[in-house]
Parts: sequence; structure tokens; C-alpha cells
Amino acid sequence: MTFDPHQLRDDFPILRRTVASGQPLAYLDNAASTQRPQVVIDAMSDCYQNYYANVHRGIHTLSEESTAAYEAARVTTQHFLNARSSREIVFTAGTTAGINTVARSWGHANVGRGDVILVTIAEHHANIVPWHQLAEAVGCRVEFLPINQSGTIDDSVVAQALKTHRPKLFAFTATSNVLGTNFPAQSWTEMAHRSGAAVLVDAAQAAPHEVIDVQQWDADFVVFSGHKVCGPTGIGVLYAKLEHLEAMPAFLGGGGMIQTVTTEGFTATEPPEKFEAGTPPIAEAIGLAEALRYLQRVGLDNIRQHENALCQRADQALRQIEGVDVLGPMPDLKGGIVSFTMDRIHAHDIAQWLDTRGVAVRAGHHCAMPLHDVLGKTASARASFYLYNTVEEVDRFIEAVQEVRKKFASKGRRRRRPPVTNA
Amino acid sequence: MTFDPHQLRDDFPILRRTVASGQPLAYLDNAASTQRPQVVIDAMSDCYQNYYANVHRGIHTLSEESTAAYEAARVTTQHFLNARSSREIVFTAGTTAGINTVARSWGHANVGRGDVILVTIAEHHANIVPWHQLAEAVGCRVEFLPINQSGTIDDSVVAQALKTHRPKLFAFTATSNVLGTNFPAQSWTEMAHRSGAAVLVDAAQAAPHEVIDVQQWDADFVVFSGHKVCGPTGIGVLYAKLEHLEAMPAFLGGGGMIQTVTTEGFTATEPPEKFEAGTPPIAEAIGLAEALRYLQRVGLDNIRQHENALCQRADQALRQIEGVDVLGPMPDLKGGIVSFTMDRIHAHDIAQWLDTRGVAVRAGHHCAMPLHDVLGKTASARASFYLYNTVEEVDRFIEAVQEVRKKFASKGRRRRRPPVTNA
Amino acid sequence: MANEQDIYEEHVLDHYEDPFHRGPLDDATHADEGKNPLCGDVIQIALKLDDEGRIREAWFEGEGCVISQASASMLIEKVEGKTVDEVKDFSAEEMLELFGPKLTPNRQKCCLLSWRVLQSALHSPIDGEADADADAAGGSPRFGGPSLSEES
Amino acid sequence: MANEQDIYEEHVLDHYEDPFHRGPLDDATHADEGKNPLCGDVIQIALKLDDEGRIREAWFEGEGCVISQASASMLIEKVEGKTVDEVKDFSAEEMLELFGPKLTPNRQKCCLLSWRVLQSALHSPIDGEADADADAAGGSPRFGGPSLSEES
Ligand SMILES: Cc1ncc(COP(=O)(O)O)c(C=O)c1O
Ligand SMILES: Cc1ncc(COP(=O)(O)O)c(C=O)c1O
Repeated sequence: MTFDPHQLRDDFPILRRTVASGQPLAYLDNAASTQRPQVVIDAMSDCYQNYYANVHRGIHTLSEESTAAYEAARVTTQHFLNARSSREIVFTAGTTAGINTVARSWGHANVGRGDVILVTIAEHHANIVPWHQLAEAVGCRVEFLPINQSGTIDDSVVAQALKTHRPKLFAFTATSNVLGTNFPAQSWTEMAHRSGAAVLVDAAQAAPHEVIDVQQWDADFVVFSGHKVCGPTGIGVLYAKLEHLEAMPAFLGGGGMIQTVTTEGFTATEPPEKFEAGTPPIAEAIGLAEALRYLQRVGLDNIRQHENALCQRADQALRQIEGVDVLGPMPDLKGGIVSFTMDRIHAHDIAQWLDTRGVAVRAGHHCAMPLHDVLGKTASARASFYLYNTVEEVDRFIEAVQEVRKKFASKGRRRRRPPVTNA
Repeated sequence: MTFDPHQLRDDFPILRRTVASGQPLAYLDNAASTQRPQVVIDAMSDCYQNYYANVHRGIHTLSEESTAAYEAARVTTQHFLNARSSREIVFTAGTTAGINTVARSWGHANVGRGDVILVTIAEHHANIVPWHQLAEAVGCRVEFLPINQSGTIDDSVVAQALKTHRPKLFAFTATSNVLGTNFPAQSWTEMAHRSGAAVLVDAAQAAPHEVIDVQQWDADFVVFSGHKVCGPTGIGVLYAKLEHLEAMPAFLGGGGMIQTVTTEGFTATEPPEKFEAGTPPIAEAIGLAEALRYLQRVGLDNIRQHENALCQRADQALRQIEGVDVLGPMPDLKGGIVSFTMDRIHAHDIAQWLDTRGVAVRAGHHCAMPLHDVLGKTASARASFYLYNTVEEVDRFIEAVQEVRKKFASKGRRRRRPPVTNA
Repeated sequence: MANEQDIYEEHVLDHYEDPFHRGPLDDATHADEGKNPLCGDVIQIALKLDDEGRIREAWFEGEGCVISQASASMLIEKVEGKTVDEVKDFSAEEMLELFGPKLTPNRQKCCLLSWRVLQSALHSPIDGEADADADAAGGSPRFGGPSLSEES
Repeated sequence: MANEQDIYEEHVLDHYEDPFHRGPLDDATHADEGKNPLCGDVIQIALKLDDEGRIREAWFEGEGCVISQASASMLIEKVEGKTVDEVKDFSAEEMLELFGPKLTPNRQKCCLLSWRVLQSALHSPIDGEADADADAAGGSPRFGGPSLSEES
């Protein structure tokens, strides 16, 4: 299958629309959330229209069928990550829910006063706040790896921090959602394991764009979200090594995660159900599996290459615009994300103006306040690419940014006196 | 609008199908999960096809549109429950997630060693296990209100328990998912408040079937699930009085629930966002709002009346079948749920046989093991009705139960000798 | 999908009503018990092994659905006289075949309950600790399909 | 939906580039500061109230997007000379009207930031505690639309 983004666009109904200003949509906000191909929407509709029932628990035809589809989605996810067993796949509400599960269950059981959780300064709040909460609860500390001038982190800095802090857990993102930097999941995991730390990889920005092999990474925990891989909202995946899931105490309590309940107490069942209390996101799991199959058909290597080409083009053009400061490393060290600021122009004004041109980008701190603090920025604008974006869209983006400069440049404007009122 | 279940059935595509045996589907498993009308499926597809983006956080057209739709869903839910403010509506992953949020956030902040959480013996595991977990964490006790012979609980028993235990929280279901018993949410809440207890009402089985007015109930917390009100999986609602949401510590940590994050710590934002860490179930909220509007168009009073008529018919007919034991109170005291057992025939064999006749019922402990323990049953079969069920379906159900008796009655059968093998 | 009408074929109901070796075994050398939380099925199996590792006698007791009880009867009838190694080699697939009617994944759990208990009973001598390798396997062997979670 | 091109009409950019009373106010009697976590906008407002409860002087400082800064300039220009009661009566809707171009809900937060800060500044005398009724209202008045949560 040859990779043609123009052709792939046909799979995504939303890409045909125009925005408020009447311009055709150029959706460059994929790091916040991706769009869905019709096959994913259809898979969920099909479930609801043809075989939906609650899972696991019934023996009538519909329940058997939906249970089979739900469990097949687990197996699809297992294969997507190359996990050893489908029992290592826990469906959660999203990346955030997954990390919180690890913090509350594994964290409370394994981390104590004075222990250290090591993260990078480039983490999304989802991989910071749960550790702050753990610190509040058990008295551990959260230590942050700094980034260097070029927006990356040297292995030697990681090695030194592992040696100094002897962390219980090293939790890092495989791809920064602001800088786009790819951190080396496999080698950092190996380093961490050698120093005795467990490893959580936040793959929210990696899963959409690269082949993940959790056995090769060897990380203890890997999390990602459905809505960032062309799948539905309301679902995410927590991969954990089976030995962890078996040893960890249950997190949320309720139906589905128990073996027995009495008036005196309860016993938890086996993973993965142990961590799936309540009616799970059934249609969402089925939609997610369809999305993963779609990405595999298109080919994650193709996607990565394509995005990188777009990123290169955008990066180079942006650097030529006066007053633009591109954050993070050069394109060869990052995924399809370009964040930037413009001298004396607020990121939100950039995004707002781009919207008039049909170009959808994010602006703000992108849930990465500590990173923006060290970069000395309150906010940045971010364009993020995906399989359906085109060279033409990148060019429209660049053109609109050039307009921004002209529009907001100081022109010696004078405020007009207000009309005199008689009040 | 006159209420006609035959006509309403046309709204639900799945009801046209047949089951494995070739018989047309009679879906009587509504207490486990309901089906969705096409308008709900369409509302979600429409979101994904026409205006989806991540919410709250972007200023481009799609993000503005999906934020507006997401917040409109919150307002629809507010009105459905007659809450004072949409800020009292927290979208969660389901009833189970809602109760766990209260247990972990409000519970950890307000309940201590020796304190009591009062529940009924008829609770779903979702309203038992989180309190057992709280007990483990903080040293409180969970006390259970017993049911009487007729499957209800006298007010005097509630009053006595409130006096004896002085619970911090009284958590009860508005409708038992096994017995069908309706517990009086408003008067029990008043009694509990007078004795100084906060109140959580599990409305998972009430919200689909009756008009709920949280201001009239005056309960502190009310929870329900999307998938039981013709809405999608992956979403539920936690209503809490604003004063509680403001005072409660945050639960899950991540993006969206913070005001600021630094390397040192974080501050939480205002409710409801404070309790919606991470990308929320966006399409699901939009689907849920459509489902609530659908139910309101049909009329919850109509639904309740209709179900009760079906329940009466089923109840009466079942009681005439030899060996059948109907659990719970007489139909006038309950919602559209009939659970029963048959002498010497396992509930799963009943359900399996009924499936051959196209009749989908549940069998098991229905996530209510403590209740089955006091009833002296390991499992029961349950038929539960909804707006699209018909008198004809009830009759098919009864006929199939009669067949079960014949099929599994002792007939003096003899095991045949196995063929002699030469191994 | 299986046609469930066939599940309750006469052969199955015969075993249900007239089970093989249902009852206690006083001089058992090995025994174990298991539950299927899905149905609340319970099966106890008691074995008398001789010195050559052969099952001289096998009995079961239990409560539950037709499938769990009838399949237990079939299994017990089948394994009497077999060696421990032969029983260990007897796979979940063979158990499902022995039962006969095709089962949906949920009902397979009912059918495999006695098979699961038999496998762990082999590792559970009556006065003594469980074998090391049974412990390593988490007490009971695993099989495919959704795991044994509860229903609602 | 608003046509965003209009948001940046000349009138707005004029206020942005040549703001009214942007700077410190040395002898302020009331002051407060507020943030819009959505944009990272910051606005400080300092007031000098006279004995009759009239705003003699109003100044603002801040940083942020065009909308937050231009709207602050417009508001400060508008309220100088008004009484405290008049300012309290000045609603969020009137603020949006004063700004002019129609704003989407998210950008309304930017526009209403200075209005919010002004309202709370009225309750924040410079040497003294915040008024009781401001405390009761949670420090700052609420307005419609999605609350001020962060973005990503
Ligand atoms: C009374 C009651 N409470 C709680 C639940 C749990 O709801 P969910 O599985 O949607 O979290 C259910 C349904 O299973 C229920 O019937
Ligand atoms: C790196 C990273 N981690 C975590 C998250 C949180 O994901 P979610 O909001 O789906 O829980 C995001 C996306 O917002 C992200 O980019």
C-alpha cells in the first residue's frame, strides 16, 4: 500500500468541513486529539445497532457476542503493543486514569517516605500531578530531570540522576507533547532497571506515531489514550507486566473486579478484570481496536516518516520568520510536533488568527506548566501533524503565521477618544 | 404523545435482530444495560464526523464547538436531575467511578477510625466495595441494614440504625438491581440528615425509570451510569452539592483539574473540572445528553407506568409456576425488575434455555453477593423491563420459563455406559 | 455461535441426573475444590492415587449448573484408571470435546471447572503441602478465553 | 460562531497598542490581581476611591493576549469617574458589549478577566482585609460559560 495522505483524508469525514470563517479546515491539533476514520465510527455504531449488551456477565446471545468483541479488542491491543498476554492489557478511561491507577495502586504499595519518583521536566501534567499526590500521601519526593539547550536530555544526566536519587520509579514520556522530543524508552528503561527503578512510559504521544514493542522496551508500565490514536474518547490503555498486576492491590472497587464480597470484606479477582471495576467502556474498546487496525493497515512507519517530512518543512519555514522562536530540538530528533512563540505576540492571538485561515493549532501551556516555566514562556503555539495532513496544509499554516506578524506588528496606532457621554 | 412501546421499538435498531437460535430478540436484560435509540448513536457519530476536537483547551473553531456541546451536555444533565447548577455535575466513567470518587475524596477527608458508613444489604458491589476499601484505609466500619421478609426495609429499622451507629454517611440504592425494591430516597435522606449523616444515593437503577429531583431528595451525592439510560458506555454522572465539591480534595490528578503545576506541587481548579482529570468522555457526554432528552420526550412517568404493568404481569404469572420463588416485594413496591429462582434448577440453565427462545435475561448474583447470601441463594435469574418491552415479550418469557420446568425436571434418566476403549 | 438448544442434549442431562461417582471418597490421597464465580458453581474432587501414579478411584461433589455438574461426571468417569501423566496431558480442548455440545466462551468456564479442579487436585496431596510447581502456576492452571471474573 | 477576523478590528488593536492608563498607581486605595489560566493572562488593577465611593483614578498592568489587554484598557477608561455601585451593576454582558467584537466562550474568559479583577478590587482595600461579602463569594464573582479551567 502506497502512502498518500490525500487519499487517506477521504477516510475522515470531518476533514471535509470548513471552519467559522468559511476556510477549509487544516487540522493541526493532533497532539491534543486526533480525528476518526469512518471505520471507527462505524464499528461503534455497529456494536450499538447489532450486538450490544453488558459484557462478561451474561450468557444470552448478545452478551456472549459483546463479550467476545470486547475481549477481541483486548487481544488486538495486546498485539499492537506486542505484550506477552492479553491479561496485561487493562482498559482505562485514558492515559490520565492509567497513570493514576499506577500511582494509587503500585505507588501506595511500593513507595514510602523519602523515596524518589524521577520524572522529566517535559512531562504532561498527567505524569506529574499523580506523583505530587503520591508525595503528599506517602512522603516521597518527585525529582525532575532538566532538559538541555536543544530540548533533549543526555543519557549521562539520566545516569547521574539515577545514581544520585536511586528512584523507586522513573516515569517519563516517550514523546514530549510540547517539544516533540523523542526520549529513548528502551535504553532509559534499561538504565533505570539496572539502578533498581521500575519504569512507567507515558506513550500518549508515541502510540499514535510509532511501532511500540513493550517487550523490547521492557518497561513495567506503558499508558496511552484512545482519542490520540484515531480512537474514541472515554478509553485508554494501561499495559503492565503481569507480575505487577498480580501483586498490585486493586484500585477502584465495584462489580467485575471481585472474587467474593461479604459484609466483612472482599477479595479481588485476577488481572485484568481486577483493575476494571464497573461496566467497562465496551463500545469504546471496540472502536479503539478498529482504530489500531486502521493505523496498522496504513503503517506506523509510513505515518512517522510522513509526519517527519511535514515537521521538517514547517520547522524550516518557521525559523525564517522574524521573531519566531521554535521550541525543542531540530526535526530529526522529534515527532510531528512544532511548538513556537512569536516576539511580543501572545500565543492565543496566533491561534485565533490562524483559525480565521482555517488552520487549527493549540496555544497555551499544553498541560506542561513546569516545562514552560523553565523555557521562560507563559504559553506557546503548537502545530502537530498526523497521517492526514498535507504539504499544502503546512504551507497554509506558514502563510498564516506570516500574516500574524504583519497584523500584530506595532504600527504606532493611537487609541481613539471615546465619544463624550452625558452620564 | 401517547406511549406505544411497539412504536418506540422502531427507534432501536438492535431490537430487530434475532438471537443465535434464530428466534427474535426479547431483550429483558435492561438492569444490566439498556439499548440505544438511533438518535443517540447519531449524536455521537455527528460529533466525530462534524465538529470533534479536544474540549476546553483550544480556541480554534472545532474546539469551540465541541466545548460548547460538551458543556451543553452538562446543562442537559443538570436539568435532568434538577440540580441547582451545572457546576454540580461531574462526568465520570460510570456509577462505579462516581462512588469511588466520593469514597476516595470525600471519604478520606471526612471519615476516620471508628466512624460508620451505613449501607443496605441490597446494595450492588459498586456501593459496597469502595466502603470496604475506605474501611481498610481509614479504619471505619461498614454497617448493613437488613431487609425484611418482603424484601423491603422499614423506616423504623433505618431510624434505629441511624441512632445506633450515628454514621458519617448513609449510602443506599434508590432501586435494588435484584429485588427491584424502591427505597424512599427523599425521606431516608431527611432522616439521615437529621442524625448528622451525609447521604449518597446510587441512582443507577432509578435514573432510567423515574423523574429525579436532587433538590427534592436533598441528597449530598447522587450517581448514575450512561449505559443504563439509553446512553453510551464509558460515561456516568456524579452529582454533588457544590459546597461538597468545593471542599473535597481532588481525586485523580492530571490535565484539566489544575490551576497551577510547579516542580513543587499543584493547586486544583474549581469544580466540576477539579474532578475531571484528563481528556473527558466528550462524545459520550454528547450521546448521554441526547439519551436524556429522548427519555424526557418519551416521558419518565410513562416509562415507569409501562414497566410496572409488565412487571405485574410477569410477577403474577411466575408465581403460578410450580417451584418458582420470586425474590423481593410485590410489584407495587418495585420497579420493572423480577428476579426469581427455580427449585433444583440453576439460574444459568434457566437463562441459557431462555436464550434459545430469544429471551435475554441475566442469571447470577448480579453483583449483589451479600444480598444473595442473606436470601440463601447462590444465584438468581432476572428479567428487567424497559420502555421498548411489550406484553408479548413478557408472555414469551413466561412460556419459556414453563418449558424450563419441563426440560429439567427429574425424569429418572440413566447415564449410558461409555463405549469401552482399548487404551 | 452455538445453538444452545443442543447444549442440553440427552447425553448431558443423563449425566446430570445420574452422575458417575458423585459423593465422598473416604480414603482419598489427593483432593481439591474450585469455584466458578460466574455461576457460583462449586466442584470438589477427591482422588486415590496408587504407588505407580495411577488414579485408582475418583469422586466428585458439587453444586451448580447442568454443564458444570454433567461435565464433572463425564470427566471423573473418563480419568479413573488413568495415570497422572495422562491426566496432565489431557487438555482444556479435549475436555470441551469430551463434553460434546459446543459451548460459548462463558459456558466453557462451567465445563472447564472440574477439569481445572482435577488438575490442581493432582498437586494437592491430602496431608502435605501443595507441590512447588502447582504453587508456581498460581495454584491452578490457566486457560484461554476471558478470565474467571464475576458477572452482575 | 463569531467570525474571528473581526475580533482584531482596528478599535481593539488601537487599545492594545496605545492602552488607557496602563501603569502603576502609587496612591491606590484598592487593588487586586487575577489570572486566566487558559491563556496565562494576568491583570492587575489599582483604584483610587474618594470618600463618596467614586473611582477617581483607575490603572491597570498586565500581560497576555490582545483581547485581555485591550479589554482591560477599555474597561479602565470606562469606569473612571463612576461610583462603586455603578461599577458593581456593570454586568459581564455589558463588558462583552463594551469590547465590541463577538467572542466565542473561551475568548470571553480573556475579555472578562479585567472585569472580574475590577469587581474584586472594589472589595480589596489596600491596607485591610478583603470585605466579608467578597470572601463569601469565593473571592471573585462567577459568570456563565465553562469555568476557568486550564487548557492543554
Ligand atoms: C444499583 C447499581 N449500582 C451500581 C451499578 C454499577 O454501574 P456501572 O457498572 O455502570 O458502574 C449498577 C449496575 O451494574 C447497579 O445496578
Ligand atoms: C504526553 C501526554 N501525556 C498524557 C496526556 C493525557 O492524556 P488524556 O488527556 O487522554 O488522559 C497527554 C494528552 O493530553 C499527553 O500528550
